[in-house]
Amino acid sequence: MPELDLTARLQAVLFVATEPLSTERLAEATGASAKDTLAALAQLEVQLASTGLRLGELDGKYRLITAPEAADTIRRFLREEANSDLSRPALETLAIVAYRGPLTKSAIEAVRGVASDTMLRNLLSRGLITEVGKSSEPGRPVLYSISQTFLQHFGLTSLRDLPPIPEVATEA
Amino acid sequence: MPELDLTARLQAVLFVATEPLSTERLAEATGASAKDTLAALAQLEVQLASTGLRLGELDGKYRLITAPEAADTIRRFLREEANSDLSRPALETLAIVAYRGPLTKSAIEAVRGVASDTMLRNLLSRGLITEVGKSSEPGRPVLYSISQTFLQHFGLTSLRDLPPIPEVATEA
Amino acid sequence: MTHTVAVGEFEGPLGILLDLVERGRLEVTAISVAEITENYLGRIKQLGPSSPEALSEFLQLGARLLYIKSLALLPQPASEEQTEELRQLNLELEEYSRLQAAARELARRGSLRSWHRTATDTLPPQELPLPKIELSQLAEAFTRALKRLEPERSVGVIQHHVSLETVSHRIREHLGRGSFDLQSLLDNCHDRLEAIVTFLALLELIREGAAQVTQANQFAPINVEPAGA
Repeated sequence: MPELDLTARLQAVLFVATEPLSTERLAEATGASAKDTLAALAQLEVQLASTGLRLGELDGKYRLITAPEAADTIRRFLREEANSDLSRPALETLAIVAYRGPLTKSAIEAVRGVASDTMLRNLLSRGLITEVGKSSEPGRPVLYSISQTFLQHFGLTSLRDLPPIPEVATEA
Repeated sequence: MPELDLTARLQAVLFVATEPLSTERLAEATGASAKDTLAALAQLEVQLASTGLRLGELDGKYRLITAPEAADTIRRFLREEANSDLSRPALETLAIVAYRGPLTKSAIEAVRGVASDTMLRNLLSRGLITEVGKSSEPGRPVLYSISQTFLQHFGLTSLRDLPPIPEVATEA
Repeated sequence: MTHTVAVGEFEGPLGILLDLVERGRLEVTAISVAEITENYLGRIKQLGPSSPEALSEFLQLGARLLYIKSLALLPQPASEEQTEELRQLNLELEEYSRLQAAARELARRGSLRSWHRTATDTLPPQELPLPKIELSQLAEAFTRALKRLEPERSVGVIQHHVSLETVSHRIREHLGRGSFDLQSLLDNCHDRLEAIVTFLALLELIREGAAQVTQANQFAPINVEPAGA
């Protein structure tokens, strides 16, 4: 049986993995060096470009996902409705965490000007945001960041795909 | 955003499917004719040839599988994953399935308060839980139960032999 | 002049303010605080008793606007403090407005989505290593999960509600009996929230011309009396 190259073996491992994998974990699984693994991941990303799959990445962890352009087809297959389930305040909170995160609950509330406990609990339970550690502020409050689920929800492959924050001047 | 060709959209559908799919089902999801679907599947098979994935076919039903040449890498990876320590959330999910199973994903999430599909896939992959049928609820969701392997490992003949749960202390 | 401001569920006071400012209807210094407050309180009433946090957050912003406005009303030219307060509030509004635009961008991506695989691969049982856990750990984990399910004790329930109308009515009653010290009015408030509402109500009465305040000299007690007394 012909040998598979590292890129192909990485793809196979990512296919069976149940969660996003770090470069270290991928290197360990394939017996390759971290440097070769990174190079092969970059190659995989290029190879996948015209296919139905993409290489999703967040915080140095990788996962195979479907191409965002295939969303309509997959919705039809899964008989799912388009994303209309996020309220305006939920989108607002997600935008704050995406563009200004990681940040604490009180930092989120400072921007929104409204208590956000229920909202954060709701977004956490849906996996759209995650706790990523504690702030060094007094009381060591929890820091929130967006998750891989968030990226997938909006058809983003990595944070690089997040559109730049619009510059809207308030006319006062 | 550029349109994806039929081959790519078929690949995306096969990727999210949980069971092998017939040509009819694939044609329905992509909105293509049966003839075009078959041609695109043949093209997908060619495209995948040098990658880590293959198009598996049995009795006219298709699914994505890992390349046979990657079998050793995959086996080692799955064994290492199964051998890694159970995280606290994973242990909790396992406990809920043990004491309350068979139950559905949404019933587990109702207890845990967080999205649990990654956790369930992790436990399934480790062979600690299994799918034991479908609930009669709308949508017929999958029911999960503790695996035979798990019971045998602990020398249990049935779930009734699980240690009793201490009374939950009620705080005034 | 009546502003009808639609407030979405959980939408904060900054949203309202931004809305008003963006429509160019007014500058921060021109805002009739009492009007917006009444508008918002009406909305809170509709939401029911579930949003005491929203109410207190709004009153905090209301108090800030009042402060800025009070600085503007002072006879001397715009103080440094006032300019700084206004600059700060404008910065916050800008940031909020920018993130609102970002949220709209995200909403526009609503039709796009990526899925991960949900089918799961496993090895035959004999090839899989056994879990390194004890049965007692399983029981503990389950107990922990059950404990979390217990209803949380309700904390921070607001004991009483204060409405602008009630407080306003109370002050009118006081005024009917003659003049009084502002401090005594504030001393009778149960909490800061009520004090803020009381202060707002008093300002509104002064604006309406129903009350006036006098102060003998700086830091002397502030006397509230019926207008024209």
